[in-house]
Amino acid sequence: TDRLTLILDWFVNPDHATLLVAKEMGFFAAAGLDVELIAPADPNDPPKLVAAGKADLAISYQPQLHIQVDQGLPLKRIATLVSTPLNSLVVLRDGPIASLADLKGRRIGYSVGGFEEALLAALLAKAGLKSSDVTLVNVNFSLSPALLSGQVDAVIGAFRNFELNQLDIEKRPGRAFYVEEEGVPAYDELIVVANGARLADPRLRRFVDAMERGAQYLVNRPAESWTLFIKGRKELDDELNRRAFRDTLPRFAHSPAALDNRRYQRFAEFLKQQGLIRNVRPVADYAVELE
Amino acid sequence: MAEPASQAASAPQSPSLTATGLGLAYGGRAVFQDLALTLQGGEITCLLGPSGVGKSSLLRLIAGLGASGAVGQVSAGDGQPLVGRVAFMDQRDLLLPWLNVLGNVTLGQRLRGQPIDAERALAMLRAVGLAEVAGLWPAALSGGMRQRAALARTLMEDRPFVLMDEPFSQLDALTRTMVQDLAGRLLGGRTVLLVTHDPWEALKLGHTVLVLAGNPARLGPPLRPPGPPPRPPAEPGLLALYRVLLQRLGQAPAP
Amino acid sequence: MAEPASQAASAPQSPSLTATGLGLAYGGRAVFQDLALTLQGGEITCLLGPSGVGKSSLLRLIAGLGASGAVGQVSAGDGQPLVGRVAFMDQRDLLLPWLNVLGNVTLGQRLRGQPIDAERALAMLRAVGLAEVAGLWPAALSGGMRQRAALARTLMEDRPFVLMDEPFSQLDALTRTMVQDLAGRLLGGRTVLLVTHDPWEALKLGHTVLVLAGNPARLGPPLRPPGPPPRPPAEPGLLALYRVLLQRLGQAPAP
Amino acid sequence: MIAAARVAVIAGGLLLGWQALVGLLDLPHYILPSPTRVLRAGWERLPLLLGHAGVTLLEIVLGLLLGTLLGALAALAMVRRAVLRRWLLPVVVLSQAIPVFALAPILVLWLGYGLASKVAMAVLIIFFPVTASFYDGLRRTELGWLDLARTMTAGTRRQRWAELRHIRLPAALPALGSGLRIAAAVAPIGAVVGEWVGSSAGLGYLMLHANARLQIDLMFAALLLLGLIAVALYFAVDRMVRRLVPWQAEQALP
Amino acid sequence: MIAAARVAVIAGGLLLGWQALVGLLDLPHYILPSPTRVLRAGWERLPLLLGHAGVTLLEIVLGLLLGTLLGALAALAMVRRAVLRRWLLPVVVLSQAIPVFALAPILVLWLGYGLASKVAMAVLIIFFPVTASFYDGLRRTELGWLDLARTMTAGTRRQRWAELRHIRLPAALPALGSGLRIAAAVAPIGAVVGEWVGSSAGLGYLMLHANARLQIDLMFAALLLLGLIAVALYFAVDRMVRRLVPWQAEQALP
Ligand SMILES: Nc1ncnc2c1ncn2[C@@H]1O[C@H](COP(=O)(O)OP(=O)(O)OP(=O)(O)O)[C@@H](O)[C@H]1O
Ligand SMILES: Nc1ncnc2c1ncn2[C@@H]1O[C@H](COP(=O)(O)OP(=O)(O)OP(=O)(O)O)[C@@H](O)[C@H]1O
Ligand SMILES: [Mg+2]
Ligand SMILES: [Mg+2]
Repeated sequence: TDRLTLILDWFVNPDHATLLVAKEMGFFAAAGLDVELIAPADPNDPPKLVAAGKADLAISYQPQLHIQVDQGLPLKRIATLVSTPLNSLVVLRDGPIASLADLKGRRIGYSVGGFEEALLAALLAKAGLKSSDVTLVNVNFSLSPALLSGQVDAVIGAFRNFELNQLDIEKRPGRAFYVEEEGVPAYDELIVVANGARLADPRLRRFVDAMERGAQYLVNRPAESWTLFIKGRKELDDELNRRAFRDTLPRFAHSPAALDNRRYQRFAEFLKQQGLIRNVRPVADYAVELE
Repeated sequence: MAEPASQAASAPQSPSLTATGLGLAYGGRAVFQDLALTLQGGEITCLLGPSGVGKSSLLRLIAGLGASGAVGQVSAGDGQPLVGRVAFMDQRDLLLPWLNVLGNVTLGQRLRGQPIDAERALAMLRAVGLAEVAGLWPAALSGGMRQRAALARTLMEDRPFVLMDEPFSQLDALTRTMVQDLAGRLLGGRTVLLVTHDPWEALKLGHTVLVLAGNPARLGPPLRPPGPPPRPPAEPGLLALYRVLLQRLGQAPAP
Repeated sequence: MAEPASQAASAPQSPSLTATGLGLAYGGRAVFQDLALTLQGGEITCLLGPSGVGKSSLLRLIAGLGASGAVGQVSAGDGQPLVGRVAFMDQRDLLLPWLNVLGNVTLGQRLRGQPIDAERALAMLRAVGLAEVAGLWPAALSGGMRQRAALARTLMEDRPFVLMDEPFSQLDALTRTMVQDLAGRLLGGRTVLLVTHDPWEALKLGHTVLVLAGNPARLGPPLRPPGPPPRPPAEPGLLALYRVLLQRLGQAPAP
Repeated sequence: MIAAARVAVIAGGLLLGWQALVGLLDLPHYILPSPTRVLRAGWERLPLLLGHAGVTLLEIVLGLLLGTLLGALAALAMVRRAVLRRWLLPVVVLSQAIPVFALAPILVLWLGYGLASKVAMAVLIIFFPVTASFYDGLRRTELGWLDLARTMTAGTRRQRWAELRHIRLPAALPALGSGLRIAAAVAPIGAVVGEWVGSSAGLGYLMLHANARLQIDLMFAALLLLGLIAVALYFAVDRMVRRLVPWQAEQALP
Repeated sequence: MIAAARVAVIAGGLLLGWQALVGLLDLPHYILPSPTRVLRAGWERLPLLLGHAGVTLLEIVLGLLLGTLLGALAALAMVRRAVLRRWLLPVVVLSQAIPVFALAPILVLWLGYGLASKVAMAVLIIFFPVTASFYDGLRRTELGWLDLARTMTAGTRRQRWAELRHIRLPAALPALGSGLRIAAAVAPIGAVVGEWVGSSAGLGYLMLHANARLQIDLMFAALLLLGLIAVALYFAVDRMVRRLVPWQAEQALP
């Protein structure tokens, strides 16, 4: 078997179910791969390390990929893990904000990810507001607590499968404004990136195929999948993860290798328009469908 | 040389001081045991003894600076508590490096939050020959100058009981004579215990001379040289006393 | 009392030492200027002077421990460099608190990485009366005991040139005599400069006696008491020299 | 003048070494950009950098002042009262083990997202070295001085206070100086960590941002500026500390 | 025994105060959970916590050992060589201003995701107080002792070394002790920050993780455990440090 290192975007969580199921079910092993999953503390590091040749693969975000490539990192998307946006703007349901237009003059919390301001700008534009109409506060690690304790009126960068459930569990249900419904082109939230110079590596296609088997298993057998997910990871077995797992199930890419060129092109143009990248380059430069 | 004014110059004579049951032991070895001692009121008592016999320890005990392993009672002849009426001069100069000489000499007033009598302090410094260096840090003084500064600090304290541990040991013959005379005048009427290693000094300055010797150390019977101190060294009869002192000092070899 | 073996006991007499152009100034004020000084080979030279006149500074200069503002040349009579042939005893005892007494006495060997001659060190400690406290920390010693430990450390160094700054100032009369005699014997044949504030001590121990006095300080003409040291105090003619010394000391008042 | 020249040489040397490192190890620019790249980025964004640096500098200075004050007071309190020493010290030690993300929500809840919460976080990091060093210094006073003070103040009511004020405190100033030096060196990172509590300005915020946008050269430009502030602050405090103990002879080191 | 009882009382008092704080201020449990909640969470997940604590403890111990060693060596080097003092000190000060996220990719690139990169980060945090305190101590040697050593070693080739080994070093041990105490207190946070470099085990990892998933009670349980380790470590080092300077008289504090 061949070793393969994959750096996750964050600690192991239900977003990674496809990978964990494939690992636990032995799909990777069947493909002759011994996949090592590593959790970083900073989601910005994994793509850098793949680009530097320190790891084979990394989980990243599509918006980040555009920015990374624009900054000269030799990265290429080879698979999709979660094929819808997860990012959303979340407010408390019993709070003062019923529509995006109510954000005027409000404080909005975010955790620095790199493109939250762009998303927000698009959202605000849809509601006829400008960026200067709101105050942005970096609340770093604590989106939900900041919202719950009234320190901010809304948070951007909240994941709909997580923060909404968190708020629910705390009996202060929230409301999400889904970015793709509010003027932001749809995109793949989580993708797998590889070093562009190493695409010929035969392990990669085997990896993506095993991922696909994991995805299929996941939709077919959600209950068994949950058991596999928490196997040996007891700290993950709680109410929040159970709910998040359920809510993420429909969002996993069923055909991880498939690439929609137009979708990537559209999103690149959006980012260019928001000033986050300097050039819109051909999709083939940074996203491929492996042979 | 100008004489610093002593506030107690016309004060009544200080009471006597009695210490009993004084004892000190380190790790089972007794330095001294059950010593008793009386300092006559208003007089200077000189204490001699071989090096390491326990003179400094005894002085510290009387000053109320007991170590662990030290016992004893000390009381004043007037029945008042001793606390706050003792000036103590250690064998080391113990000048504070962050105060200049004048600051060190006025340390007592500083510590007690009293107004600082710089004039009297300067007069005192002048008397011990340190007027010119009043503004220097102690680190810039020679050994003997440090000792004189410590002496000035002690005399500034102006207290009825004065305990001094080898106050003139680092001074040359002339400076010593000058400073001895000064101390003799300023200490007049006070109850003083002065440790010295120089028998002639003891015979010159002391109303009474005591010798601490032996192991454990014992006090010999008090010697009272004739006439009032300060006595000129040529005084007849002193040589005989000097021989007695030497003989008593030699009773036990230094440890 | 057992005599510690001196490796140089039968060594040839040490060469003389000549210092010229010695000068020292602090902040514009000269302590001394352009002093010249010769120590006769194999002899003990005693240096007297009022407190603060610059004796210690002079000693440090000769020992090669110049301060900023110090100038001068020092050379040995045999033309060899002086470096590494001088033992120096400071006015303070400078015992290291983290070594016990024995450790302090063998400090030189420790520093030079030589094998430690504990036997000789113990003999030396016995000679100065500290055998019993060889294992104690310096903090547990009395002032005089510390000084004797420092003396033992200096004598352990066994060097042709020895510079000592008031080595006996904290000792009682008897211990002092004992230690003086010891030093006199162990220093025989070496070139020694000994600072003291006791004219009698100088007259007892010194082949030559020098007086440093004045402002800036000058050295008086060398005085050579009759006969070889150590001299008994009753030696005729010494009293006259004592008077001369006192008179020279008094040439300038202490600053 | 010589000091300034030396600093310039050091800076030049470091930059050269950095360039060599990048060149020799062939480090990609998104891991460690070359100094030329960083300097160019810094120069282009100078107004932005200086704006954020101003915010951080304010936090550093406030944190250092408050941290020193609190640290010195805690040390004095521990020396004066046995009860405080026994109960406060473990709590103080404990406080050093709390990571920023555990404290951040509480700080923000009480102090908001403004300057206060950042300064509080910085103070938490800065005060400890001051407390620990100063306390050690206060404990290690020469016993002879204390005895002397005791005989001089015996019978008065100000005994303890006088001892502390006139003996222990000045004797502990060199130790306080050591603590202040450490505090000065960690103050910049204290302020940066404070900015993680939640912020919208400051070099730490800028670095987080640049890092997320893969503008690694901008991040290192900010880091460079922070480093400059750190070194300048350290040597300023060092100089001040030397003034604090003017009686202490400077040693001629080889 | 008395010490153990005291620690128990302190712990109880802190927990009570914490409970009171939560109750009085009506703090929501996702900001500061009540101690009962935390203790329950801790008890339920004890094996998990202990497993992660083991990892962190290893990092702490390694970080402390290496940090102390490096710090002491840096201080010694700076005292021995003027050139090092001039050039190393600013670099050392600079190193304290680098936030973990700037360094993490470089560390991972060189040292991988294993123990090494975490320990390296912890060492970076731990070594500075040791260097600074020890260096200060080494500089402040009593000049008389140095003069004495100079006359004793003049003409030999080991002069500098002997002075350092036999005079400066032992004289600086109390200062080194101060530095070690600070190092011990910051070692736990050093290890936690080290775990931010990227890890899949350790209390820092667990805390970040629990925090991100709003398992605040688990996070505080881990924090409590970390605090226990910190306090135990501090007092162990404190005791060791006292042994380091047996000649120093213990002062009777009020
Ligand atoms: N740093 C300094 N600044 C100013 N004056 C200084 C400094 N250091 C020493 N002195 C002066 O130098 C003079 C000589 O001092 P030194 O220690 O040599 O005297 P000494 O003759 O040994 O006196 P003693 O017998 O009291 O030991 C003193 O007057 C002293 O005040
Ligand atoms: N901590 C200690 N442990 C053991 N012995 C000690 C300790 N402290 C003091 N001693 C002993 O107590 C004795 C008395 O010391 P003290 O200082 O009183 O002597 P002294 O008569 O003043 O001598 P000197 O004339 O040399 O100053 C000494 O023999 C000393 O060794
Ligand atoms: Mg004594
Ligand atoms: Mg002198």
